[in-house]
Amino acid sequence: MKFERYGAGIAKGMVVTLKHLFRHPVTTQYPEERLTVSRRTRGNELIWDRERCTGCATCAKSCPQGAIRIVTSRGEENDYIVEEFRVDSGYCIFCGLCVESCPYEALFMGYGYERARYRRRELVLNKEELLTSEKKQPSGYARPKVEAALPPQTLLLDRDGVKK
Amino acid sequence: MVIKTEPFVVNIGPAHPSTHGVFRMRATLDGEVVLDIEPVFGYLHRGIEKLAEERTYTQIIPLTDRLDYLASMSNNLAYVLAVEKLAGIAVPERAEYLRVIMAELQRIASHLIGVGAFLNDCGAFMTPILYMIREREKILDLFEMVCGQRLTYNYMRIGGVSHDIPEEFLPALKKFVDSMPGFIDEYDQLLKENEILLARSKGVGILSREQAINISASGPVLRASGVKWDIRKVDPYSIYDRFGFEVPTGSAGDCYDRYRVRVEEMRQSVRILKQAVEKLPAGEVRSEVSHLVRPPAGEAYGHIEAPRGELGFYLVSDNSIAPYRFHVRAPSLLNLTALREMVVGWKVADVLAIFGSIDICMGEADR
Amino acid sequence: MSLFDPGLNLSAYYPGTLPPEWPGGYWIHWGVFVVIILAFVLLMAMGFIWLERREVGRFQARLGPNRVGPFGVLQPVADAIKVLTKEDIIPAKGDKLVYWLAPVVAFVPVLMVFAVVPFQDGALLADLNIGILYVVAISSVSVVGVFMAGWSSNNKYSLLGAMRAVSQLVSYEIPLGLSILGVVVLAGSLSLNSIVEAQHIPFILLQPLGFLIYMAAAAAEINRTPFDLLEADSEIVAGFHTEYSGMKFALFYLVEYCEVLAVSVIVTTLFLAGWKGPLLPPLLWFLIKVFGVFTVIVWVRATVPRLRVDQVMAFAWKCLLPLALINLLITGIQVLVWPEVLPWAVVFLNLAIMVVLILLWSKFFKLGGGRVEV
Amino acid sequence: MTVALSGGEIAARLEERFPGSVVESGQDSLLVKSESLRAAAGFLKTAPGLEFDYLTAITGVDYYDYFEVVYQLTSIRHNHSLVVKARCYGRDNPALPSVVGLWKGADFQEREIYDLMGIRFEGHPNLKRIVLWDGFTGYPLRKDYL
Amino acid sequence: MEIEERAGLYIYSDTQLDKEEGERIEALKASSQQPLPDPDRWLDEELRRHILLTSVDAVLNWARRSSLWPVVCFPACCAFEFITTAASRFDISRFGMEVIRGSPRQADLMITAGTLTWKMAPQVRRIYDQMAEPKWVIAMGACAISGGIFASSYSVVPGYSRIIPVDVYVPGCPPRPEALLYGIKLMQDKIAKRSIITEV
Repeated sequence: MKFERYGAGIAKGMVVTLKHLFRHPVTTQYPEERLTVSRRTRGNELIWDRERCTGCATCAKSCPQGAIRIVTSRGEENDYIVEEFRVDSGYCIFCGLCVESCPYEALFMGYGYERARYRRRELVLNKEELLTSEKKQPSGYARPKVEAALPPQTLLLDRDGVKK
Repeated sequence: MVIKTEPFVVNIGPAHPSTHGVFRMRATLDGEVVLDIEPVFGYLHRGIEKLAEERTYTQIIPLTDRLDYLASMSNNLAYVLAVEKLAGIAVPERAEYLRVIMAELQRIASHLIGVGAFLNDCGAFMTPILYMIREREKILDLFEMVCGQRLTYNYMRIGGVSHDIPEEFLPALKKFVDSMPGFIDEYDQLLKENEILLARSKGVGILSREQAINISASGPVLRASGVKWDIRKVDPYSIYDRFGFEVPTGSAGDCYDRYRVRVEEMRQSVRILKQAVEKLPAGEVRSEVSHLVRPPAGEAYGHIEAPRGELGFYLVSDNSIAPYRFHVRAPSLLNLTALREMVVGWKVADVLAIFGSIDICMGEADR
Repeated sequence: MSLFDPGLNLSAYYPGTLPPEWPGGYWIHWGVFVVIILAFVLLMAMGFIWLERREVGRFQARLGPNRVGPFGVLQPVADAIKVLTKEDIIPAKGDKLVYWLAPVVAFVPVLMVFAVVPFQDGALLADLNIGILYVVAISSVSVVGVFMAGWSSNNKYSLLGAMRAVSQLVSYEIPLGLSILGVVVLAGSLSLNSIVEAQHIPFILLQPLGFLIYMAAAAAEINRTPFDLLEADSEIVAGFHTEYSGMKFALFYLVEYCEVLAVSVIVTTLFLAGWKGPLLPPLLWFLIKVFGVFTVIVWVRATVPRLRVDQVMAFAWKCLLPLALINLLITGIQVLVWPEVLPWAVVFLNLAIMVVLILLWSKFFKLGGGRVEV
Repeated sequence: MTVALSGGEIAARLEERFPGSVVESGQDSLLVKSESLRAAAGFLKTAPGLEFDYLTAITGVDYYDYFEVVYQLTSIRHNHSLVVKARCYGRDNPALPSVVGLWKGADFQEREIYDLMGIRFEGHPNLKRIVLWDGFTGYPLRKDYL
Repeated sequence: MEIEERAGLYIYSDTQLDKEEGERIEALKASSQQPLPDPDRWLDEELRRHILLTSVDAVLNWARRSSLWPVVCFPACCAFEFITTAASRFDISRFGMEVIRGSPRQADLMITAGTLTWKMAPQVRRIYDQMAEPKWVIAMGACAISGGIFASSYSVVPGYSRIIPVDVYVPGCPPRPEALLYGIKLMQDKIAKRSIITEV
């Protein structure tokens, strides 16, 4: 070490940290304060529309890892009846390719992310668990109509000028 | 007087606070001095090259996300460029601009982590990396806005990008581009002239120009050694020939130069972003390409300047829906080739500083 | 007559040790102050842990612990209970006796330092007339504990940390002691209480260079950045206490903060006029100054990177030691030549000398090359 | 723009220097006989006008009948590139000469190909497994590995 | 000071070390073909626990859940989401968790952030074994739960539950910081229901 700058470099750095002491912290206190996630967020679940699904299994084909299991049987009007539709959310990587490829807009990415569980088997979502409910809302990923109805995302950029 | 000393072997890694993942070095030490070092890879070898051979071209995009997980957008871009080269697919103008915007944002995000982690390895108590992660968060916000994920984007598609940007994206991006140079100045003020950092990094871990070329180093590591070699300039891909930017180079090839080159590259990326925002045309973002691309039989090597260096994808097609061979030219792996020459004779603390200054990502090195 | 004769009225021998109105004899005084010191040290160490985590949080644009208790003040308590009830692991191939003794050997000397610290005028356990010598002597014993820990753990990282500890702490003892000597020369006494009383203006003004040297050397003694090589977590994981868990680790953790407390207290006493101050009660002044010094230490920690081991040693021997010697020389000359000169003139003179010396040393001082040919 | 040199022209120069070294040459690539790979690589690295000082990547491809190893060469001085290929036959013990002596960057890549595809590189100073562990059976990147 | 000849010193040969490592990996691979059961006994017995919960438990559990120190075990992508969680914007130091220990001896919680390969598995197992009781594991992300997109690979362990018992599963690839914080909250709830009487 040569004190080429006589310690001025260290002093400059100390000023920067001191400035931060008087700036507003950027922390979001999660359980109380929540960030609004992106309108296109790919939450940690899939949402399935029972009415729209025709059982064509395009989603299962487009999945890079085969995380969607779909079993159908022939119905009366020569259509498919979906008997089993299962997604293992502990295996799915939420890449969204299935949602993009669904020709009938019957599959959505979920909007929620608080899906931690104590047991491995609880992560496997069956037909009933994939439907929308109060806690499960679809996100606007690849679904512009849903996207338009969702609130805008909170950005850290907007907190830049905020003083303490 | 001759004191009998014995060297001893220390395993640094694979679970060590500053080996950036699961890299392992088997270091032979004489007290604090490093006598020999043997890098051990493979703790994150997930067989991506094999997995890709059984997936369709579109399904591989999520796999490329997880190669260099600090620069998923760059990986996506390199891969789709290679496939487009192989299949001869044209990309709409707007998509090209969006790709450049995403790649440059990703470069800033990745360098923020790279520089921050290097400063952390030099012993700064988390402060620089936390400041830098704060700015990285802003970039991740933008990515999340576009594609809904924060780390593994799966955004680029063969023949364009998956979605157009939402309307609030451009104002936010402009705001980011305007404020970012100020933050980069702040990082410089924090540690650029810090005597301790200078003592720790100047002249440490020198990689000479000849050595750097000989070991196939690329990216900031190559440029810090004084080689003006940036794929964006020497072999412009996408639409990089339309933007004006400088290629920062170092002179000594030491840790400090590598750190400075990264910081300067961030500034240049901001410059590219400014131009791209201004010129962004309207129009389609994705050309009509089937989900099941079947490129003609043949082979192609597509490469880009990723944040860590030249990222290349070598694809061999047999006219089926999945590649016959999928090879990644991983800059992280090749940049590590010179690690042994760079660290021998230095102290244990320098090993980690030098290693940090190479800025690798194990997901890419091991694949 | 022995020093520890219970019937002895100590105040007769050591005037100023006990306040005159103090009722009881030696043992009551002893017992009360032991309790006070234990409570003070433990409470302050916990307070420091909390304060450091909060302050570092704010320096890094975040909040820091705020969930347990108001503003998270109970965080150290929770940590303590948790750590104390954790499983205690002794490495199978370690030296069990030494491993077990090490935290105690490291902890006791730090606690003993506080015996001579005046919390306010005369309020101290023992006003040794060699007080500061005792502090310097006793505080360097804890390095033995550190080395015992590193050696007995049978872990290479621990051993590296212990090696660094010994070399670093032994080197920095010298500039540390020399920088204190300047103060002693000015005060004309080794007793901490008398040193405080001698400070009509704080000695930091008369001894700016000595203060800087002391802060640097003390930072190295207590393993604070930029000299925190012992437990450099980005290099040698957790240093000498890598293998420690449970209660023993808690002791080491406590030692770390007690040492910081000790240094803050000594800096306050030697350079910042201890308990002296206008308006507020002396004890409060003392605490305010101690916390102020600690905040500066945290501030430095939040900013600067870490030096390398050879640079740390070179800094001690090539920079701090000569500067400390010159400082001592100049102080001695000043005391000899102008014993009665106006203090303010000396303040500015010493500031000027400090600047000139640092500028000069910046020209001469060079660290050796880092690389060794192997 | 990096110029991709035509394989034919280089092949002619190589043939002139080392007769019989080139098996075939295409528009963008050049297939070298495995025995003369090292000599040809040395020539490409030093020949004036070529000076391929930068080895971008090495890839192994399994074509069932033979293994093809692809060398992507670049010259930083002249900013041009070339693809050189070499083949080795036999699935039990395929081998090629190593180019580590010329380009140190080949070190890890050759080890990787050795590890995952089972091609030995003769003359490599430290040819051992790099990403998989000792005791792993099979070569995962071969087409017959399941 | 001179360095003596290297021969005959206590340095193991690299080949020997590699061989032993390979043997350890194969042994672990052979012994962990089935996932370990989730430690969820307490969930079913929740009612009984509530009666047995003493005030000692309450204090202990309060301390343990308010200072969960994570250990460094960050193999891959999720590590950066964990680091982001620890960084300024989400700041796990609010829960007293910013003390990320490099030494497993002093840590309570393992957040398994990333893909686990068989080559890494013995090391992770070792880190887990070195942690002092009581200790917990959060499996973060798809790779940690089931191997995720790499589950079918030849070198990837399909889920950490093959080698260590996992307390909380956080899905996502990678989970958002908030999702991880939610998982940590579940972990704290679980700790709050421990009882020293029945736990032994």
